[in-house]
Amino acid sequence: MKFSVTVTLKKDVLDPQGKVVENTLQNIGMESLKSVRQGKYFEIEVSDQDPQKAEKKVDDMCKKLLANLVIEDYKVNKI
Amino acid sequence: MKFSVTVTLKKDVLDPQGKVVENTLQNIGMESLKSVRQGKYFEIEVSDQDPQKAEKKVDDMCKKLLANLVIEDYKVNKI
Amino acid sequence: MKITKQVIEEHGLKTDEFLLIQKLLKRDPNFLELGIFSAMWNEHCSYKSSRIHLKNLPTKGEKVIQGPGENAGVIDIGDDDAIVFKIESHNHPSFIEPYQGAATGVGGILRDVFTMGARPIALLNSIHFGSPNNFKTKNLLNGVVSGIGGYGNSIGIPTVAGETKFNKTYDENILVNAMAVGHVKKNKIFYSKAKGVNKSVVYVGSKTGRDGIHGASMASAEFDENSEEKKPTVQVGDPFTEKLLMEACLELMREDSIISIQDMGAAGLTSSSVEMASKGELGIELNLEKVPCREEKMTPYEMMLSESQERMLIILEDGKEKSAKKIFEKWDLDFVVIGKTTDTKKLILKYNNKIEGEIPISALASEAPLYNRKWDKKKLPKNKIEIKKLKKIKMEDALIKILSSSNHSNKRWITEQFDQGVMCDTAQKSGSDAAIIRIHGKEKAIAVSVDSSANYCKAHPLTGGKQIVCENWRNLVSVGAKPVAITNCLNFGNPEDSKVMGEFAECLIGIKESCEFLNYPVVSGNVSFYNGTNKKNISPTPVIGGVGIIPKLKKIMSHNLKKNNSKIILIGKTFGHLEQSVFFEQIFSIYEGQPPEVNLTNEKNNGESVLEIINKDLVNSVHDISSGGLIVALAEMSIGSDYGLKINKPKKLTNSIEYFFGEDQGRYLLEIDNEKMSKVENILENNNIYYEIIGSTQKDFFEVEGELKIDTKKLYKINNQWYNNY
Amino acid sequence: MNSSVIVFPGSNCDRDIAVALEKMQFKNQMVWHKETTLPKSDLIVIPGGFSYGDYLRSGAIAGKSLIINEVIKAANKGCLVLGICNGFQILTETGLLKGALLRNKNLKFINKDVNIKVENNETKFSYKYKKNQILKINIAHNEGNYFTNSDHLKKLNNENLIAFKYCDKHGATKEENNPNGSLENIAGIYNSNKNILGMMPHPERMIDKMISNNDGINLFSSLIN
Ligand SMILES: Nc1ncnc2c1ncn2[C@@H]1O[C@H](COP(=O)(O)OP(=O)(O)O)[C@@H](O)[C@H]1O
Ligand SMILES: [Mg+2]
Repeated sequence: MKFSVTVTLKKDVLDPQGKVVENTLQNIGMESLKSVRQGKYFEIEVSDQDPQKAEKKVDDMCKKLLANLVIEDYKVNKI
Repeated sequence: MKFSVTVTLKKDVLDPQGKVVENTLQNIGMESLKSVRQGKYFEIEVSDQDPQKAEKKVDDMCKKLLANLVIEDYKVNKI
Repeated sequence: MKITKQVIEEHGLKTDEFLLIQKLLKRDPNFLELGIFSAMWNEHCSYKSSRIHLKNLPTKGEKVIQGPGENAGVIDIGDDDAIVFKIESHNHPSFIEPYQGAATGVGGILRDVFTMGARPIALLNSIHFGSPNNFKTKNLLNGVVSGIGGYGNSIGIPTVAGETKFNKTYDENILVNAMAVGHVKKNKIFYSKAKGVNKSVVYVGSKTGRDGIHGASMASAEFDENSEEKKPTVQVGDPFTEKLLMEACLELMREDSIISIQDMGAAGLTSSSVEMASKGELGIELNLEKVPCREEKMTPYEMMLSESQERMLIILEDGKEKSAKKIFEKWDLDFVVIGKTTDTKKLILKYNNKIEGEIPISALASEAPLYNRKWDKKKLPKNKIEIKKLKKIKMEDALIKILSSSNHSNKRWITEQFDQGVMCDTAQKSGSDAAIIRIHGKEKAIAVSVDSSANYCKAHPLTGGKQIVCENWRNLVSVGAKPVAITNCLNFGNPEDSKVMGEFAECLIGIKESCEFLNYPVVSGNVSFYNGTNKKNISPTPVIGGVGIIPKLKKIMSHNLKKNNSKIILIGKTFGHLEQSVFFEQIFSIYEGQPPEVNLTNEKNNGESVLEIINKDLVNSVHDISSGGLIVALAEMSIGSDYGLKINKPKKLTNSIEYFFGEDQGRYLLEIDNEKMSKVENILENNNIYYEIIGSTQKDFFEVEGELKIDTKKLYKINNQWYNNY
Repeated sequence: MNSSVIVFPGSNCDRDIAVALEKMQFKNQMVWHKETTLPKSDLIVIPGGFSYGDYLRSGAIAGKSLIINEVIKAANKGCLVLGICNGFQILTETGLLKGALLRNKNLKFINKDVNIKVENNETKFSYKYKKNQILKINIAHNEGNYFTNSDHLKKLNNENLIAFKYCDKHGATKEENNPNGSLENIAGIYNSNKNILGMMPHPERMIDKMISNNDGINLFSSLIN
């Protein structure tokens, strides 16, 4: 079973990386661009059969390692 | 209009980060874990009204800046 | 898999080369064997176009422990200490993927050094980009700089020196050369020559993936329906694994387990196994199913040609497998016995006990093609260019233009992205004539520098070749080091073009002459041909990396002015040679003419006298004069310090532009305390050295009598703005 | 005084700190991350470098290692703990220090000598310095941009838990002297008990005049007594 996880900086945490990407995109002529936020993406495969259990496990991984909850939020999706 | 973009390393390209994350998760007791690949995630907002045009633009951003097609693939999704 | 003409071509082999393969094998090669030949016979591994020229270089010397032919050169620095160093190019990968290309370049050269048992203590680089106006340049610059830093910083080896240049000749082909320097105990040096039959051949490090497999194989039938996914790719560096590999290898080297060791660089498993066997005049047999693989269903062809990073091949003494394995397990690295040495003098490749390939080692090494390619001699351009407009130029404007240009701006933007201080032995960092690294726990130190002058080499390769060696020598002298030996990275265009080959041959003659005269042997190096696109070759760009010794580090010699009201001495004759100068390039966009003449006798005498003055502790600061001439060198001395200068009007030459911007060779600037002047003058007179006292230091202003007077703070600003505005 | 330096795969300032500790007469031991017990130590140092290549987030993976549990136990019992650079990042990842170290605001690795000011000289780490003394110390990091929530920031200020701040050569803590975007120019902080110090600058690089300067020495000489 495969899941995707996205980890993004919390709203009140400055995202200089996203900002730079945003500026660069505007500089190369993407005028209609309004904003960019950057984060991390994971594709995680687990061998569990039960979707609920599996998702719980991935959620656990996020809490324990993948995201630093002081500064980051995360989302898990089955794919 | 908002899009999410995920940029991941091509299948055969070494993903040292994903590997280390995978090992660590296994070490802290996530036995059913099969594999982890790590990539980048972007949330992009554009002011275009036409969804097709907007998506085309985001696709353009990926090609021009967000992904290096020599080693990376990308996916765009409307959110 | 049928070996068609197309397949042969795609492997970069010429028709007569294929005929030679058939002759050597006495049959047709199979696909795997063809791949191996193509990897071993390409320019990169075989040096087929360069070997006959390289062999003329002086490679021996009192202090040389190991010259070219090993993973890196080794020199003796006294007591039981030795220094291991080499430079290597990673030009093409860096153009395609600047971050990873540069990073893996650093990784590769580090392995060459620690393979020999040395702990790396310094990294240097020489990077050349196209014109800043080229839309690709900025991205390439960013990527390369962060790639070099990303690898070096992470592994914990200081990046202490380098050079960065912009020139439109590199618009479609940047240069990324990386140099590594290591320290080893003389009795603990490891070599790649295999010894003994039936010894275990061990694979250690990362797993093998489909990275960088010879592009030629792409269209071949082995890449079938899902070929899109199997496409070979640029290698990705993993500095973390490299750090582990380095520590594990150095740990294993403390024991007596290793017979020989070789990193897997270009052409990976193929070249490392062939090299070890060839040097030991042995055979080698590999069981490819044992190779640790990262991907599923990898073929022998892919395994043998993969250029995955962070891997090594080791031949172990009998009975040491267990203890060695334990070390690699501690560091979480693969350790697998994948074969053994044999007396067959053949490379035998088995997969699940079936022989997949069998090639005599000699066919891959000693009998590989060797070319004496046609080359054209370059004539010294004769006519001196007359510039009537010279008088109209305001010196201040010209100076400001040069100091604020991409090539002469302060490189802090770059060097601050490199960890220069880790290991706590960097006594002098980037930004000086040469970096100084103390030998850990000792009083002695080494000095290191890399240099190139593509414009000079293009104008007249022989003079250019001579000049860079001298410039490099001068840089080491300027920090008080006795130059010992060099490594070189020869970046040239297409060797099949007789003009390019001429540039190559003549640069090497120049390098050889200087090295011989200065007793400055070549102990390692690398050749990179085919730099260029669409028949447009880059300007010849040999890069010299030099190492010198400071037996006792008592005082750090730098070029920053130290005191108020001390004297400035200019050593060496000034003729005012402006052709090929930065001044002509920047102010008049003139690119013709001949480079300044190199007088080796003066070069040597001047340098040795400067060393004598430094060693007797008579001087506050020293700077050599190079591109930009006297005025730029003076400005640089002031910019890094709290002091300005007051320079007299030149006495002899009427034209001050020629005097201040000319790029005559063999010159140094010294800052001397008034009370030490007589002693210094005595030395110079005794040694028959031409010198002039040209001015003195002062507060706040950089001044040339009757020409210009600039606030030193302004000068600093001018020199520091380019990168921030780019 | 007994000190222990924890070594993770990828640590690369471990030798540097060991040299400094030994020079200052500590009896030092190196402790591999797979160990499950700590030798007797009065001071535990988590050195700089790139533990686990800084993959995922700097310090995150080292924060899950076996030995870290022992470090946490010892710290909670009052043992002195010093985290430098990557060590500081690891301490925040384990929760021993609050907050997080984000990427430098210019998104680049920064290596240079910077001025920092001793904000609190009444701790076991700093009493050999004068209050507001200005030190010149080398920084070398990618993620040194200290961030924390406003409650904790208040607490840091109220309880005098800020160890060092980036400043100019006269001690002014202006934005232009903030190399990495750190909140209030913070370069190092203590926990409430002041037995744990995390700092981005590298004092171990400043103990030898031939190489740099001596501004780091008083940190170690404070600790040795
Ligand atoms: N320009 C050169 N001058 C002197 N020696 C050279 C030069 N180029 C290559 N060599 C030597 O040839 C050998 C093979 O070089 P290379 O293929 O770059 O090594 P590696 O296999 O480690 O990548 C090395 O010992 C190197 O020092
Ligand atoms: Mg090698």
